[in-house]
Amino acid sequence: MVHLSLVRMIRSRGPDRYWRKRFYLDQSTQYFGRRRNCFSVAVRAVRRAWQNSTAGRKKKKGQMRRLWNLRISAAVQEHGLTYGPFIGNLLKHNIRLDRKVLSHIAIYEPKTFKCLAELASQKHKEGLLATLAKNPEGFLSGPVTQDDLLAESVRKLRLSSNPSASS
Amino acid sequence: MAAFLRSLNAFRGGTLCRLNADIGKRSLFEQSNRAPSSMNPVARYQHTTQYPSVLSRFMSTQQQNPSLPSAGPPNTADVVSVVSSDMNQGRMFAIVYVSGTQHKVTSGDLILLQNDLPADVGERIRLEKVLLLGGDNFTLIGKPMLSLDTVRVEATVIEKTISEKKVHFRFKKRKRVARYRETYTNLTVLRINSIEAKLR
Amino acid sequence: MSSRITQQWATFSRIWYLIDAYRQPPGRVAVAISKVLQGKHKPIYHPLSDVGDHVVVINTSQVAYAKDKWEEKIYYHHTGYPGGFSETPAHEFHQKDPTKVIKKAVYGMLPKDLRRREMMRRLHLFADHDVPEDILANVSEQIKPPRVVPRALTEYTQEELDNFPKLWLPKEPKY
Amino acid sequence: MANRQFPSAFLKSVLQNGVGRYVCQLQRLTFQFSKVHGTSRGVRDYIEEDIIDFARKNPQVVLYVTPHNKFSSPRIVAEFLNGTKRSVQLSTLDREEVSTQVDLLRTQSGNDLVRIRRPYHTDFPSIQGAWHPFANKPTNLNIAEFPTKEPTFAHPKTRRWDVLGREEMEDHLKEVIKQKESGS
Repeated sequence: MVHLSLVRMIRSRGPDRYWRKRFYLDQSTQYFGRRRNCFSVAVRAVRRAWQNSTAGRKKKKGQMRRLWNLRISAAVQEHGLTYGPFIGNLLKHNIRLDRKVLSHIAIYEPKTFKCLAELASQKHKEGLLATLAKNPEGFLSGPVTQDDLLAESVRKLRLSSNPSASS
Repeated sequence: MAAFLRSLNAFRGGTLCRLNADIGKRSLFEQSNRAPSSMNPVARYQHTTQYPSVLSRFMSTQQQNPSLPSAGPPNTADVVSVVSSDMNQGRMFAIVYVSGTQHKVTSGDLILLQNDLPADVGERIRLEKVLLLGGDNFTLIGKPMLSLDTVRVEATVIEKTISEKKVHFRFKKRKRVARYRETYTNLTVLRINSIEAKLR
Repeated sequence: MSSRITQQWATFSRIWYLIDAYRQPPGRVAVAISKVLQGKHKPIYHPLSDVGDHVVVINTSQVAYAKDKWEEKIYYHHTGYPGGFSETPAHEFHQKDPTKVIKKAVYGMLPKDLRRREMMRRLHLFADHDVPEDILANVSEQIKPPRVVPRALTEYTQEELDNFPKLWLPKEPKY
Repeated sequence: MANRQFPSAFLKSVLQNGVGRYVCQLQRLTFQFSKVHGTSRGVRDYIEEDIIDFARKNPQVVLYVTPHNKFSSPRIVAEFLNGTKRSVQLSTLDREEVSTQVDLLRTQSGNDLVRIRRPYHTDFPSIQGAWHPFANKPTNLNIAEFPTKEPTFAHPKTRRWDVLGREEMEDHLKEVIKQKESGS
């Protein structure tokens, strides 16, 4: 029930109660069924819509950020790096591009994005080497394979069984 | 962004993806029209070879820039001279920081800012915070910003207006709490006029 | 400027991936597959735009469950009618159809909505390594399997076994 | 609220405004007010004090001042270059509020005040060519036969010894030890 010009043009505009209801019913003109014309249902629907839109404006920011993160993660994996080191090491370079722009670059300017990924991976390696220099014992605890362990234990066995070999 | 991609998605319904979907739908053992990969090794990139402009652009990234010396790591002076000659040759883009948000712009763009800039309409302003400048073959990355001597991004304020009505509504059921407020945010539209760069 | 539409065709084109499930844990294979089917490996990903790729899985009959999962893992099904409940141990389930274990694992990892049917249609499962040529012709890259393929003792040659360094020799059984 | 009840549009400008020079989009302003009603008081004040200044500063805007007793609720009708006609109610506004309303109309372009879907518009979305699935693939895939024994598509390695490689780590450690020895 949409009131066009006639209701608006009459001299005496009717009681306040009528216009208070019209305020809500004007909002529900495109709803379905009783939500459109029946006031007691329409007012609940309209209020719920307002609440959703108020909350949605805040939610949208988080959702967009999550999408950007996912896109950056996908783009950076093509260059052999993961999301965390990429973002962290760009910051160490003092490159302050935000996630919106980074994900945009990943789609529309792939060559530039490749440069950024290379910068980050270079810094990542530097950082790893620096920690390695501080803690050289961490070297052996890392890249140990089954073959390494076997070779190590065979060497020890030989040393213990044949003391002349060590000298 | 999301809306844009969705609109892109609406476009491509008719062509390539349907072609691929049809391949999936057909009997798996049906012989395809496409040549087996052993005969033509590039056959699996068929859909890009149909559009040579797109492919050639990316082929060019694989090749070395002929003006760079090929052996050894590039010398800084050489890189600077190559980039200087590349600059102002083709179209460039810049990432500018205006009113709390970053925008990727190129000349002729419109950008919408969510606040009221102190400049009046018709004024030509310079966007001084440039985080990154890029062209087809080079990228200048600011740490965090490029110097004022290097890049000059100019824009014109073409519109200052307000947004559509936004309803802020708080409601608690059975507590007689309902707050209704209508808000409008100030908007400013900028036209990017030029992006100029010079290495010094 | 070339036409923008042709540029989109390249951007949104689907490509085909191959993965070998030989001696791979089904769950970890399914993780790798479901990401590609959803398109989460692309920077243009958006949940509403259908950007997933095709995946061809070979050797699904050779998947390897850890420990005694073939006996312990049970697939439940209910037809919806009284008495329609059925329990099938994994090994029986696998014998009925050797592609079903992977298919069900991937199905459970995809988003539970209308997109799932389209994504599952882009999953091509083969029990062994015999793949029709027209499908193989589409494949443009292979996914690295999540686990390094282990070799059984029977797969080592006698020479390799002899040269293998031994720390101790097992005693001959008395019986 | 984003649905079909509320229209939306993409960012646009009228006739490439601002590419060469800026053209004011407001063409006509009609002040409709009453000489006697109290609701028109702010408008009357504005006309007495400020309207001459406004006219001098903006010679391209045509002003009509139409007092009549039928305009018990005063308003301005603005006409823009693109043909939009927009009226703004001014009842019970004071002089400064009227001034801000007039200034807002002066800076607007006449486009509808609707939700803008993207905060930018560009004719050149990509300078380097947009990403596509083959953009960063290794080129030897062109001649690879499938199934291959060396698959290439994998989640990147994150552990230290995978990123650096054993030889690189050994070399680095040797150098560090050398530097320490020479330093001491």
